[in-house]
Amino acid sequence: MILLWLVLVPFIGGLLCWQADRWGEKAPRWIALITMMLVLIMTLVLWLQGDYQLPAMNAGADSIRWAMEWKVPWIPRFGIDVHLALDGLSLVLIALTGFLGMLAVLCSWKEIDDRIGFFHLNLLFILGGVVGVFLAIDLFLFFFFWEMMLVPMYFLIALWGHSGSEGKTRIRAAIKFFIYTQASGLLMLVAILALVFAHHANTGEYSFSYADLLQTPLSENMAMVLMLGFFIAFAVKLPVVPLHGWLPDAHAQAPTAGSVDLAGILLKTAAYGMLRFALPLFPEASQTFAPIAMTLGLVGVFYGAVLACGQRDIKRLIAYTSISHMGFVLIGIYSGSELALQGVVVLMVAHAFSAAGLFIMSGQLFERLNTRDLQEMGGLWGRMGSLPGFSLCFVAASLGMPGTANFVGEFMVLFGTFPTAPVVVIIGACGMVFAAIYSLILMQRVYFGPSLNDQKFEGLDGREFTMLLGIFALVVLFGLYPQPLLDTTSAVMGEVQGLFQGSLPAGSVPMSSLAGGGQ
Amino acid sequence: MGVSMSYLPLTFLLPLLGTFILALSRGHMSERGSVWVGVSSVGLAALVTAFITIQFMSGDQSAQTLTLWTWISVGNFTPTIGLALDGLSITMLGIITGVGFLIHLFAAWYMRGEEGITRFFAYMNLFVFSMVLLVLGDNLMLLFLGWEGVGICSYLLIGYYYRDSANGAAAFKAFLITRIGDVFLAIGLFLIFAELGTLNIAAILEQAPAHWATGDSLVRWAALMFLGGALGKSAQLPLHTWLADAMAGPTPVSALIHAATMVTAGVYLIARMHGIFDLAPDVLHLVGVIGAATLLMAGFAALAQTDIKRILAYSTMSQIGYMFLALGVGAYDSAIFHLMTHAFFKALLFLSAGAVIVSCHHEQDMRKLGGLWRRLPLAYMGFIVGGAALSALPLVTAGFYSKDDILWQSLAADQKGLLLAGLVGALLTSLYTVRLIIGTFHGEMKSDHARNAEPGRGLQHGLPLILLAVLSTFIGAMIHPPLSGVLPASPGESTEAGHTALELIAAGTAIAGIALAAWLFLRKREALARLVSGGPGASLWTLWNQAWGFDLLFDRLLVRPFRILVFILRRDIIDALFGLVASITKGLNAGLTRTQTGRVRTYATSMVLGATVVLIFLAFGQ
Amino acid sequence: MELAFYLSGLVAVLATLGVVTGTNAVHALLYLIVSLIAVAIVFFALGAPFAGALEIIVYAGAIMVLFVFVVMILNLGQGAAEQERIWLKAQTWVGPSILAAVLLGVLVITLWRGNTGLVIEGETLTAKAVGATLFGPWIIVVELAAMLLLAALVTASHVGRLPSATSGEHSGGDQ
Amino acid sequence: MNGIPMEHGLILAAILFAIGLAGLMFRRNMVFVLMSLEIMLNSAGLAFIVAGTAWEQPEGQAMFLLVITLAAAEASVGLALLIQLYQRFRTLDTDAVSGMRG
Amino acid sequence: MLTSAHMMALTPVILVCATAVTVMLGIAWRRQHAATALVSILGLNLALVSLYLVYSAGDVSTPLLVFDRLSMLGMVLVLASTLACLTMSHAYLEGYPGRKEEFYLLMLCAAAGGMVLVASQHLATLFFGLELLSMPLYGMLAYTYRDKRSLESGIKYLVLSAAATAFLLFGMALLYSQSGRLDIAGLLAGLESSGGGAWALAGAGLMLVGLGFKLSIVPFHLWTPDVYQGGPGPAATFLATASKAAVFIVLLRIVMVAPAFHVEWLHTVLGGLALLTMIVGNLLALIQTNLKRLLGYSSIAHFGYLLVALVVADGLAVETAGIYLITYLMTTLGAFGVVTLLSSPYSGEDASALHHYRGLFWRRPYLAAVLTVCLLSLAGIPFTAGFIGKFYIVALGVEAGRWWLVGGIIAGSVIGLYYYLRVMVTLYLVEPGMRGRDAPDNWGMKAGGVVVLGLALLVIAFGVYPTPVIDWMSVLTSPVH
Repeated sequence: MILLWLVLVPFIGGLLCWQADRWGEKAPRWIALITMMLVLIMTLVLWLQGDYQLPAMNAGADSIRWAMEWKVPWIPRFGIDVHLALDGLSLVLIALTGFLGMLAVLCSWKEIDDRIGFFHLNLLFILGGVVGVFLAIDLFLFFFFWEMMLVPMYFLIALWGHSGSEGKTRIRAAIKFFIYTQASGLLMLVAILALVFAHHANTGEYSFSYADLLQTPLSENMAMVLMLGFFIAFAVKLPVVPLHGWLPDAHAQAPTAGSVDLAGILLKTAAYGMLRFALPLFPEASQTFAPIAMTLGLVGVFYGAVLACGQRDIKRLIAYTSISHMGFVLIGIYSGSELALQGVVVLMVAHAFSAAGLFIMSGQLFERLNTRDLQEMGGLWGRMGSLPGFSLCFVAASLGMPGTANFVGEFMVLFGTFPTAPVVVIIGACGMVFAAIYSLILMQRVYFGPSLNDQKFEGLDGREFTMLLGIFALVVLFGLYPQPLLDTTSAVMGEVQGLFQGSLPAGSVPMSSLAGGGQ
Repeated sequence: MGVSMSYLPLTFLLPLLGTFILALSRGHMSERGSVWVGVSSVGLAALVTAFITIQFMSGDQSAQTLTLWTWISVGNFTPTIGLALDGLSITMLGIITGVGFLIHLFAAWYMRGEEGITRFFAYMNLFVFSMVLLVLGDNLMLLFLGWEGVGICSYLLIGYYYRDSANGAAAFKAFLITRIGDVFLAIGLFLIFAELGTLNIAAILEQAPAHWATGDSLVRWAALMFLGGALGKSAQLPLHTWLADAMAGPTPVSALIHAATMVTAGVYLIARMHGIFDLAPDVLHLVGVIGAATLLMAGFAALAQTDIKRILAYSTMSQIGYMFLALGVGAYDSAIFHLMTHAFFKALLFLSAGAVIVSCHHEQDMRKLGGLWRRLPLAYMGFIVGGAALSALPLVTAGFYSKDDILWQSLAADQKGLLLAGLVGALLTSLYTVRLIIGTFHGEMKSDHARNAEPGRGLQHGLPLILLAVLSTFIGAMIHPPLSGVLPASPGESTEAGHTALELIAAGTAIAGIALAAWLFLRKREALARLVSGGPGASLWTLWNQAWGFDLLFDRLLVRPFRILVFILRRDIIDALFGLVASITKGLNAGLTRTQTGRVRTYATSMVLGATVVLIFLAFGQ
Repeated sequence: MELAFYLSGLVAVLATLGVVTGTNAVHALLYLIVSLIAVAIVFFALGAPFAGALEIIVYAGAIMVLFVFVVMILNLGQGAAEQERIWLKAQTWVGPSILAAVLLGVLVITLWRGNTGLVIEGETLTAKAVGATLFGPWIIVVELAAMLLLAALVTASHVGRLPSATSGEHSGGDQ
Repeated sequence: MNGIPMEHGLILAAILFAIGLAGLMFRRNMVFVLMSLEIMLNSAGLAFIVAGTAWEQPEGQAMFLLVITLAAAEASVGLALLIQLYQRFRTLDTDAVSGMRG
Repeated sequence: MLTSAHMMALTPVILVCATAVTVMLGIAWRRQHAATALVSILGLNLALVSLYLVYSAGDVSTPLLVFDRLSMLGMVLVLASTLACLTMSHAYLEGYPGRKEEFYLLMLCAAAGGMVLVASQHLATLFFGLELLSMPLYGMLAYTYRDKRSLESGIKYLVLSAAATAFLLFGMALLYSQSGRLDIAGLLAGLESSGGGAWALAGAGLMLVGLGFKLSIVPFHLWTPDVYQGGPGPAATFLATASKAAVFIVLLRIVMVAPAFHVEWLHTVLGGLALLTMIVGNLLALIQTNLKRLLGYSSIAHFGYLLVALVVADGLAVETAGIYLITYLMTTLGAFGVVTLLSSPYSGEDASALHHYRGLFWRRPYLAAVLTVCLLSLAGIPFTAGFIGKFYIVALGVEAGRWWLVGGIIAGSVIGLYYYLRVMVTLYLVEPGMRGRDAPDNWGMKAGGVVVLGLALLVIAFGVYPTPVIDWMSVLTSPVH
């Protein structure tokens, strides 16, 4: 039942916020904050109470075990249930959602000054949708939430966004975001339905249940096509490079809270989807597809990095770095080793923090400078209190500085992938250099160099300082002691890996290609 | 575990604490407070180090480890936050905290009155923290943590004077080029882990010989990757170009990071991973060759510089080249020994240069200085002692002992080519050192900055210079790093044939170089000036001044293509392709909208058209 | 009988052509009446005298009179015919005519190909039979026809009011 | 010769239908448009009669009756609209009634 | 000929007709707007209730009409839509200076036509139901004829609809010629025994033209936006909902009971039209700035999706069509309802230009929220009924393996998103100097407001918990009991 509440609380809170608008400006903010805190606390309580280190099961669908489950029939006609379940992976991501939700509320405390109630309604609805995505294991329900979170996000960008440079309006960005994700989502719907009908043809029963569908035997081609349906949906959201077009616009034009949510959580739903659905449902097809996916990941790493270097808009820059980072996530997911998969989890969490930090930072810069154009910045170092210091910290995190969680994640992915795909890892490691380039360009352009004037700006107030310090503390904490995270998700990842590797042709060739190259 | 081990974490926690205090002060701390925190944290760390060293030396000197916690544990991937103490790391630790403390102290004088001194000490402390972790880490992950940490601190400190974009660019370049090296190191890590299943250094050194035969291609790759990492960090060919630019930072930074400690991390790494390199002799040889090449290249480049710090920077490259040379011939302990003495005298030289620079109102162009020896006696002393050690003046300087050792080891390893390079390098060293001292301290004062030079005062100024000067003499050479059990035996240990002769030759080279230089720069100044003002001499000067044109090469080869790529892609071409879809849709819309004429006739016609098509399909379709 | 059919068919076609190509509304209406009567003769020829009679009475009689009436009310005058001539330029009618011809062609080919072989004997179907059908099983349709006519009536009375009536509307009540 | 082949009757109806269609498509005067519509409806009625007599069933004529009813209703409403059209636009040109487009 | 069972089954239709007559008599006696509306609503409600009785009495079949589950479904849809339209008409016509009452009369007649149409199993009733449905619509569309646009839409619809009827009739005649039967079942049986036939195929094609026109299927769609835009709000709403639903149901019946129509080519043609319709409809709406036109285009597109059910005509098809129709009706009624409530015939043209709606949310939050929900539903976003509908359609396409159509649905939906979102965001944009809450407008008191709000709630409720409707639908669309 608590799972249901996890989903419902943000929605209820959102409606309350909307209505609370009439009681003054502060009311919606506080309600939203408390709501997200509630979610976070519930998650943490679950974390402390539950045991997520279930022994990894031998591959096979019947072995799926959830730490917690809640199920009521919804549309019996098609065997659709409201079926929520929690395991380590979803727990971690929900906790992340709660935390970043609080951040999003906090960072819009001053930025948003009109239509506050409605703003928080949208914000909380997004978060509710995301929690739903992380909990739903009925494919219909999953899709339901998957699509559901788009609308409020759309509003967030379209109504409270900033008009971008070069004639890119926020509405255009919002529509682009929506169309990309919705179009790909429909592909997923088709894939889900095809899977369901395949199951129906097989057993004579309709079911959207994850556990049932895991066992659906599919022809090789069919599995590949359906896998692609899922993959494309997730690839758009992740985003994987040829399908990334919405992201820079959306990020750049969204309000800070939107960017934080977008980068911090929404992108993670894609990785979650791949881990939860695309891989386990179609292990063989995924296995076959893995080289392509990893190549796409690599392309993303470099394409994002190169484009980040060419941006003038600070938020666009950060957006492209997200693309680059998500390339590593993709590589990790399709490497199929437990180490890499665990690395993906850490990387997701880490990226959520670092990107959130960077976006909050750029939001604060915007509040002070009223511009996001890098060319209008420069020489700000000594003039902004501790903001530059924090920027530095998050830049360091984003370039994968050891000691930050990003490093742990990235390196675990690379370590884990190396035995299966050394070439990919070697090329991917070069991405570290590019990461350095774009990260430092950010520092360089904003804080270094001659300043345009000597105006002093307000330093960080207590709220901002606490917020940034909190994020950075977490970045460092998980950078130096990610074990709690890893323990929580190890069972899940072990299972994913089991399913994935179970389909691996025997006698894979780990190092031979590199060794061969060395002769 | 000895008592000392439990104190070991203090060596890096204290500087870290300093960083925290300074960083969280949010700029409210007074200059005095910042200095106190910044200096004392390293000072205390140095004390702890001294205590540990005494304990260690009085014990059996065996390696000890301390695992604080398991960093990550997934399957067999279990890097720890674990420290290992042995002769090598304690040597490095001593250098870092000891020399580091002196430099911090000097910096308190050097940086007085600067904006953001809190920031400066925060970075410096963070640097010490990272560097200590680098040398203490018992596994490669932790080493990598320190490795990257020092990199970012170096970046920050080079770019400390952030208002000048050139400084920023220099910092950027430094970070980027070392990062390229880091990528190699990282790949080395992946390779090692994939093959050996561990990242623990001791375990690696233990398992490697069993896992690989000597010369196995994979171990060669691993060694190469480590070498790549070392090259970047230690500014060796071809990843050396950043170091000269790195002089943009405050001079204490150059002393600490770009002379004494960080740049020698590559040497440390190779020495640390000797087990891997021993399995790949050709890579080890490559190390020596690169070292030799670098020392020559940098020697010539140093000859043609006018900025005193750049001369020192190239001299640093050159001296690290010696260390690599030593590593290349398998004389690991000689390399470390030279690393240590170099830390002393190069720190001395840099600090003295710093004294000159501050005294002369941040003028560091040799052509605008001169005749300062009377005004700045302490700095002059520092330059004389440091310079002597650098040019390895026989017997009295520490540099003589260490460099001589390297030359001897290369002879003993029968590497004649490397030996020759070393000797030529020695000659060059003497030449540029004397040129530097004469240019700065003798002749007439060439600018108002020099004429108005104010000598530094105070303990903070004097103590580090004097202490380092003492350590740069033969006294410093009497410190023998306890490396015997850690590193394999040097080739020179088994034989003594020809040692004396070589010592004589080396001493002769150094003295001859000094004499030649004195003659050239004191007597033949005009002739030299004429030589470089035109003809082939000028081209050679330019070539050396540009350090053989590597910067230009990289610019053409890498930077420009990258810039062009960025420029081409900046509008996101792939996204634009998707925009095409939108345009097509819009076009279709425009076309279709034109059918909505609003006229009944048109509508009726379309109906009839539709009906006709449907009928044709139905009538003739099947 | 066949002769009547083909002849009156031909007349119907020609007269109809006259309708759609005519420029004078009244003339066109007269052509239409001719056409309708010709069709009525076709009905007689086919053996549906009841339908033929209705055709003449209702179609050619009532409906066409309505048309004439309206045309008279509007009193379009000579300019209208001129206007029609201008509108009826070749470029206006060629396209649609070709289209209609194509459609016709397709229809004719289909009709020809799908020949069922049924032949109309000309056996007379009396009004009685029709009435029995209509007021037997089809009674509902007849009722519906009443509704339809009611709707048409209401519509016509509402929409077709003349300006005088419209202006009267402003003062409120009518009826 | 006994009787008329059914397709002949239908072809006659088709010809009339097509002529009506053509008129509908190229006439601009609303009166003619309405007349064209009447022609089309009439041709459909003719087709019913043809089919009904061919099958010797009264239903064809019953359908014709319905068609004729419809034609009458259609004509009355159409003419009412025509009058109103003339009132509002002072023309019978259907092309003029194209305020809404795009 | 008519037994009491027949009479019983006919009660709903009779009730509606009787209401119409009562209204007519009322008009003749004394014009009273509110009373007329009340009587009409009462009559329709009675008809709805009687419908339940008829349903529980079981299937009844007269020679021309059949009262089975499908017709029950159709009648419910028609009656409910008519009710909604009527309620909105009251709000809409309240300020109309001319004669208001005829509108109700016409709408009731049309509703009766729709009911007959959905129950027809004979070409005569099909044809006449359709005409009874269309004929009053001419009047309704041109009702506010002093507005040139209203008149224009009336004329356009009359001319084109009559032409479509001619096609339909000619098609029927051809079918009749081929088979000699007019009742649909017999006709199809006859065709089957004769093995199809070119005439029948051509006839079917021509009928398709006629019915396709009413459903505004491309390329017979051109009239739709003009007529929707020009017609008075309630008339356009009726046209978009009740009229289309009834026509679709009858098509559904034909296709469902027609084994002879399982001619592959007919399905291919139908499929092609469906594809064309969904794409073209959406494309046309892309940059439309008039909300009513936009809804018109959107309804074109939606019937493109719905056609998939006819193309597949198997498995889940009927259920899908039913579900989709319901979602479409709810949503369209809501959307048009808001437009209608914001319009008034005596302030000239209906408020349908998009700029009227700029910042609506900050003036009339509830109406804007309703419109938002409806637009989301039209776009097929989860939490709304539209999503369930789209889910069904896609499921159907996937089940039947009609990948082209599925692709078309996806492409169409994506294009559709663009304009729905564009409209939606307009509602929330702030104009400078515009703040504050709901305008002091007691719209909530009016029945129209309640209806649209209720519709929006229904849309959401159905989107969140569709089970009851799905169950109901699977009963209604299951083969005859």
